[in-house]
Amino acid sequence: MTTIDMPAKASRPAFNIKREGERFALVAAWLLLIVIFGTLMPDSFLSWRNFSTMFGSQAVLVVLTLAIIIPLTSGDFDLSGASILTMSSMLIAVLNVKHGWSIGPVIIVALVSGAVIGAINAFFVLYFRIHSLIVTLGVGTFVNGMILWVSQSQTISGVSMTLVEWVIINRLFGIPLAFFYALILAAVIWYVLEYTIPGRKLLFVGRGREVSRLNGINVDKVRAVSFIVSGLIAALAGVFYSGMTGSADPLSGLNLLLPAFAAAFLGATTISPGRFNSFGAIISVYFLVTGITGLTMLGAQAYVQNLFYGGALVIAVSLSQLVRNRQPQDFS
Amino acid sequence: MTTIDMPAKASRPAFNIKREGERFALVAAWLLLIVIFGTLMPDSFLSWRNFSTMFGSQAVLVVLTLAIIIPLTSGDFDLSGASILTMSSMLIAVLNVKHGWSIGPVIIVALVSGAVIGAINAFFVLYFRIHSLIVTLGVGTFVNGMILWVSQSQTISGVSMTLVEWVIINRLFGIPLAFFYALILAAVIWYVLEYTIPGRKLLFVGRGREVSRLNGINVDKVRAVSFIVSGLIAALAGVFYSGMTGSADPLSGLNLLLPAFAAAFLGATTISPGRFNSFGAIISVYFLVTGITGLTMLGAQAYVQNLFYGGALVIAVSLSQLVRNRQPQDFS
Amino acid sequence: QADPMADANAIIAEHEKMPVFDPPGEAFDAKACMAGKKVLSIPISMTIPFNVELQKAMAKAAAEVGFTYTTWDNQLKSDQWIQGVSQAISQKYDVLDIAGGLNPEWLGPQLAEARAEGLKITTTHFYDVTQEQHASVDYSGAVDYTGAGKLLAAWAFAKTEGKPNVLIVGSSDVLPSIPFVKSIQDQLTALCPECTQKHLDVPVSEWATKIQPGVQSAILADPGINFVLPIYDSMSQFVVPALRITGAEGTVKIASYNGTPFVLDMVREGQVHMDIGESLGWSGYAAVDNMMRMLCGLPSVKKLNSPLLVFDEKNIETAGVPATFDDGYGDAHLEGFRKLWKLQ
Amino acid sequence: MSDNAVLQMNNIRMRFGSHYALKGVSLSIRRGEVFGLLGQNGSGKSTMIKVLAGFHQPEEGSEVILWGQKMPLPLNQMDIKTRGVAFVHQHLGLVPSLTVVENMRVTALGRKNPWFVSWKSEGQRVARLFAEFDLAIDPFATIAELPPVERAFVAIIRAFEDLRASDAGYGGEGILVLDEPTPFLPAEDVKRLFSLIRSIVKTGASVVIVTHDIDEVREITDRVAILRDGELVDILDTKTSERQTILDTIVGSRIDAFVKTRKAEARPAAVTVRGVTDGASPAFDLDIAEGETLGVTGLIGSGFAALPYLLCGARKGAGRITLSGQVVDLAKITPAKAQMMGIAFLPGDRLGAAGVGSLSVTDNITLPVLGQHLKPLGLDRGSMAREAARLSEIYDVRPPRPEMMLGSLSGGNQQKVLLAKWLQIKPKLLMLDEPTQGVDFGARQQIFKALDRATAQGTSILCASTDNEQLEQICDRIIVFSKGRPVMELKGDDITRKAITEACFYSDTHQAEAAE
Ligand SMILES: Nc1ncnc2c1ncn2[C@@H]1O[C@H](COP(=O)(O)OP(=O)(O)OP(=O)(O)O)[C@@H](O)[C@H]1O
Ligand SMILES: Nc1ncnc2c1ncn2[C@@H]1O[C@H](COP(=O)(O)OP(=O)(O)OP(=O)(O)O)[C@@H](O)[C@H]1O
Ligand SMILES: [Mg+2]
Ligand SMILES: [Mg+2]
Repeated sequence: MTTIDMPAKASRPAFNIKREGERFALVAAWLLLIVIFGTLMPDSFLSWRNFSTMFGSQAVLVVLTLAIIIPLTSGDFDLSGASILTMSSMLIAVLNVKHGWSIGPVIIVALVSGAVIGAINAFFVLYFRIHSLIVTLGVGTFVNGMILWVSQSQTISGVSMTLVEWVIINRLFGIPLAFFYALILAAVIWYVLEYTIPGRKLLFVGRGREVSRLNGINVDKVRAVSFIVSGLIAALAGVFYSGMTGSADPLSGLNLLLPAFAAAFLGATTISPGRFNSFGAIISVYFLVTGITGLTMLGAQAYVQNLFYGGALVIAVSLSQLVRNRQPQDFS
Repeated sequence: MTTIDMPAKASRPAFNIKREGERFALVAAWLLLIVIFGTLMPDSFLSWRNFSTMFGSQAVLVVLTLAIIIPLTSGDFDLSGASILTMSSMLIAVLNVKHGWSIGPVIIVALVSGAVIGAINAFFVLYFRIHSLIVTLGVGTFVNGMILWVSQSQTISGVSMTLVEWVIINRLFGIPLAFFYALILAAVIWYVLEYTIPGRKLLFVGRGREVSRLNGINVDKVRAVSFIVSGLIAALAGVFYSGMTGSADPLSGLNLLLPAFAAAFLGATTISPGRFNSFGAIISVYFLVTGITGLTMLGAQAYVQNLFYGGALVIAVSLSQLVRNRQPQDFS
Repeated sequence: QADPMADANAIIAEHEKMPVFDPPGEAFDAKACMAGKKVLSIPISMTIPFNVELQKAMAKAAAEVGFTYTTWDNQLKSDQWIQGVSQAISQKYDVLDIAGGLNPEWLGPQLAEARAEGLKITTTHFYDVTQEQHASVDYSGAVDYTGAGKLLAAWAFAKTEGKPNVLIVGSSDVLPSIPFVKSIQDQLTALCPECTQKHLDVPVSEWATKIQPGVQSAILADPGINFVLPIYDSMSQFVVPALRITGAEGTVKIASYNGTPFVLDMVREGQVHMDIGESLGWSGYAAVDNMMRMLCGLPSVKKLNSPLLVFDEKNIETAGVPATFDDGYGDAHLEGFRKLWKLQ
Repeated sequence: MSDNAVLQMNNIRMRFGSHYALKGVSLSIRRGEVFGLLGQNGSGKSTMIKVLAGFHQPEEGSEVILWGQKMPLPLNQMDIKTRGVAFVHQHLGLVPSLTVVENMRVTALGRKNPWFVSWKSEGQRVARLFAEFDLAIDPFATIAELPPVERAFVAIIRAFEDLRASDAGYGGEGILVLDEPTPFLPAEDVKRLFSLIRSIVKTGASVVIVTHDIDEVREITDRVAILRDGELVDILDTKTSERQTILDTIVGSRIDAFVKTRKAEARPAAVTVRGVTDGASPAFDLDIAEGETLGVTGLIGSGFAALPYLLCGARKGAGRITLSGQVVDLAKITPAKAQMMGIAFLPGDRLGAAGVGSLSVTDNITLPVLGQHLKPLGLDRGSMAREAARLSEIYDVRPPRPEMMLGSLSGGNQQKVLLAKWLQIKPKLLMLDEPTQGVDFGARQQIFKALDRATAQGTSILCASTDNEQLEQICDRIIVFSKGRPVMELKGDDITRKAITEACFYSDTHQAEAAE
């Protein structure tokens, strides 16, 4: 056994067609959808306005998906994300509209509320050692009750135009700023998960709690931080939500829960297959919404949207599994 | 190597106060709730009519929870259960009311539809090796689309009174028959999981896929059967649903998804702690509904129900964790 | 003090006769001023039968007049609504209609943008006649929920020989529910100040899980309840099982509003005592009428011209077997609107 | 092919992806023999066994002939089992969170009615079965509660019972296949296992056994087949073959056993441990010198195995540890704190506690040194990959492709990776728990050399093991435990395999006498 010089083959094979195929299958499917709808409706579908609206209006879902990716990476489910989003947007509306607070402090309160709910999740999961699924389901339901109470079940409109402007009215290349915020956040999360030590620790904790503990990672701290950050980002999604609509209602945000999970899991089949990853999540969101938008523009009935959504989800994942020879997906 | 007498420790200590405490903590919490509300409202709450109403009206949720317990035991999530339920009740309404089929064949068609959807879940999960969460989410959404299409987005009323009678009008001890069906089903599932080899194989597969395969268990078959049986039971829940309401609408059954998961996980802390179990699920459902009913009778507003539901869920599990010294819950 | 029973019966009688067409304003040449115009309507969700039928009627009316009418199919998702507004702007529509329960406040910034691009905004079948429309809206086809509320209260009073004990099932997250419930409450109080009434408030998304247990609990807590008034009749499918399971079916009656076909079927089968119908065919025409008035420079109508009609065991067969959204009201409106729009 | 072959496997070809794990291997097992299957890590032994078990489906053209009858492909797992082939797989194949009786019964043969099981009477039956083998394992204990030896016994007895319940079992025949059953077992249990095997063979059954322990091979087997890179190299008659011949055939070239030059001179203690206890057994003290390799051993259950876990805070305990002047309370120490002090610990459970199987070798190996790869712009993935490749090369990880998942390496190579992970940080104290369990002869020597180089650079090593050969090869000093505390110390030339074995037993009986 001698120390020898670096062998050339130690660095990755430069290009692996199969692996790249796996990574970009969903992107290809997305482009295909665009081509199809573009051919059918060259004027309306291919307009920049259509794309910019699509990009802008999905920013909320993207951010929520990013929020749940973090605990998913560290091995926990967070079903309270949509409730936190709604709570945050409702707090903004109530404090800003009803109590006349200025928007800056209101946003801070909203973000803090998200972090606090995340901390509550973390407390129950970690102190009592309860499965995250049941804790976040319970806490989420509790938060839903709080929202109804805070809002008296009412929609509150008239949220500060400053917020609205900075979220959806001001644009870059015609796309509302919200999209770029989501993009920046995705890049930050990507960077943190891939290129920082805390990000690596998160991944290790998700893949092996006991291994991580024995390797000197403070597992409870990592999981707690991941819940809190997830709450914070979900609350940020709520800020965008109220900026997007200029209002808050106690319920519609809750519908984003399942789409966010769908996007997170679909996203884990692309870009960095086998890992929950932020750009994969973005692509999943836009892949699905492109299909829905195209169908709506074609005048398809509501049920066709469900058929597409469910069908596309399953088929997209199936195809990506075919590309990787149907190796089981392993997120743990 | 000599044959010696049976060692004394081979049979477990007959009675272990801690273990029994753990097993019956939730039952105690339930009784406590009854005592509290009974003291506050001795006449209305403690009436047999109130209890028979509670027992009868939650039978659908109980059956749906039993449906998802089966794949949970074998290590899979089934998010399509509520969609199957809705599909089944819609098929009953459409075929019975619109097409005038008699109720017997209609029920069979509904049950078959559930089994078929379960088989589709199984196909994608097992053939393509996709995570069950994403498959059942996708298939569930697809089925929702099918429901909208079949029903033309309409609520259909006027389902055969024979069904309604056998579900909710005919009674035993004043309790609608639906409750007893659910009870019988729970007993059957309990028996199969606890006292038969196929049941134990299910558990084995849930706890260790590779190990089960090494031991000669046909893991794919077991998982496929568990999806199909789950679909079948969810469809049965749909039969009860249309018997309960005498009608079917394309959306409202879907709201039962999260409550069913909550009950399944809460139920896994009681009776047979650490394992998803049918009587635990029943007790969870009735524990939660007792609280809600009591609060509603006291005149609490709608949001209080959410607060109770979420809070009780988390606190009940926390208490049961305290009893067992906060050992982590391990469902795998 | 007048006789409350007479008052109640008067209110009921007024809505039991076959509706007649009552022109909502002056006649105008719709074809002329609508030529080349485009209307896009965003309903709250096309998974709600009510919206599906309303949209059908509006599309039919538009086809008669001959202008472009598009429905933005969606499923209760805010991003889809936003996309719809964007579509209206980019495809140069003239009118953006927010229909069937969608609250314009949920689309504040988007509607502002649409307006800035020159679109006119209308709401259809959303506000109650007593409510102010939101600043972002030009014309509203307001609905007489208050009138329906009075009618429900009168019905409960009259059919219990003046001793109503009422459970109102409301849903205050839907904006017009608030004046609707209030008008029931006020009318009941006016008719019978000492009578008991209770309000069960259930948000729309929780109807399926909360109405049935809520009604059950209320009935068990107060066995004297003799009328349940779900303000939207789709709630009935959860009220009926609650009555059945508590053994109150028959003694506790249901009266409601909307004229949804499956509930009319339930009236025919005796499960629901009365349903206030509102012809969606009629409403659709009335909504289009109001929209065209806006484009033709005429003043808005105060109240959507779509009469309320009582359906009970006496006249339920006229609604069709199985019932439809449109039968039983006669077709005075078709004739009437065609004349009004100078189509014939 | 011999005519009294009970099992023939002809031209077995098995492919994973593009890689052939078995390239046409043919074997035949005779009636009543003990047949050894040898080879380096990853040579295809387990794959061969899993093909026989019907777990892996071999390629067309492969043939399995059992009792003279050709088995149709794909092989049916239950079919193989009912015909009297019973398996103890490499990692035992038990579900840790379920009870012994559940593990014993779920797939067992010979049950009359699968639709009713009385767990109580099954438990009694299982207890009686254990009693037959002189074991007192609670049938209702979960597997996770059992020590590794008892787990191994559960798996072995389960296979044994399968054999008895199978069709072949009536005639007293059958084939028992054991894939590395011994690494969990201390010497005296290996003896018991072997006497069990001999008694099975006497009834006419055959046994196939995989092991890396050459002495075990020589003791128990009649013939051995040697695999290398998925090919059959040779079949040797054990009685007539030299120990070294077998070893050399396995490796393919001559490999000498690593011989340590023991450091006998007294050196100052680098690590002092005072009053360490797990709370149940009496407290004791311990010193390790700089560069010293201290072995701790004893019978299973004697408490030596817990020591490394206590010292790094992986398990709750009490006491004090002093390391380069720093004194730390063992009640408060955590793995993170221990690591900061320069203590590294490599647990025995490779994929459950030491490394993450679903992450790459690079990710695993760089975990403790991420700080070194932190550039202003974040982690330098390139340098991480290069470093991992460098370490793979140094520690001879095969294949040297650090982008592979750790879990897809063979056990021995996983161990090399995990050892490299800790050795690169040059810990002051390296603690090992069964460091070469299931590792082949050649790889063991490589690991030993790597450990020796570390001690030369000043690392102290604490090695907990029941593998006497390993202890003899690497330790400067050995402490033998009994009943939770150290009872004997072996040093210098006293350290021999025999002496260690004797010490384990002697100290146990001696203590028992003293207690009386
Ligand atoms: N599930 C699998 N997928 C892909 N390759 C595999 C798989 N199992 C085994 N292999 C490959 O098959 C080859 C032989 O592995 P096998 O497990 O048979 O080795 P072994 O001889 O049992 O080694 P050891 O002595 O370490 O137990 C290895 O090189 C490995 O790469
Ligand atoms: N899932 C897998 N994917 C790819 N290769 C694998 C996989 N599993 C095993 N291998 C390959 O199979 C070979 C043998 O693996 P295995 O674990 O069977 O070795 P082993 O002989 O049991 O080794 P050890 O004695 O060290 O435990 C390794 O070289 C490894 O690369
Ligand atoms: Mg092996
Ligand atoms: Mg191995």
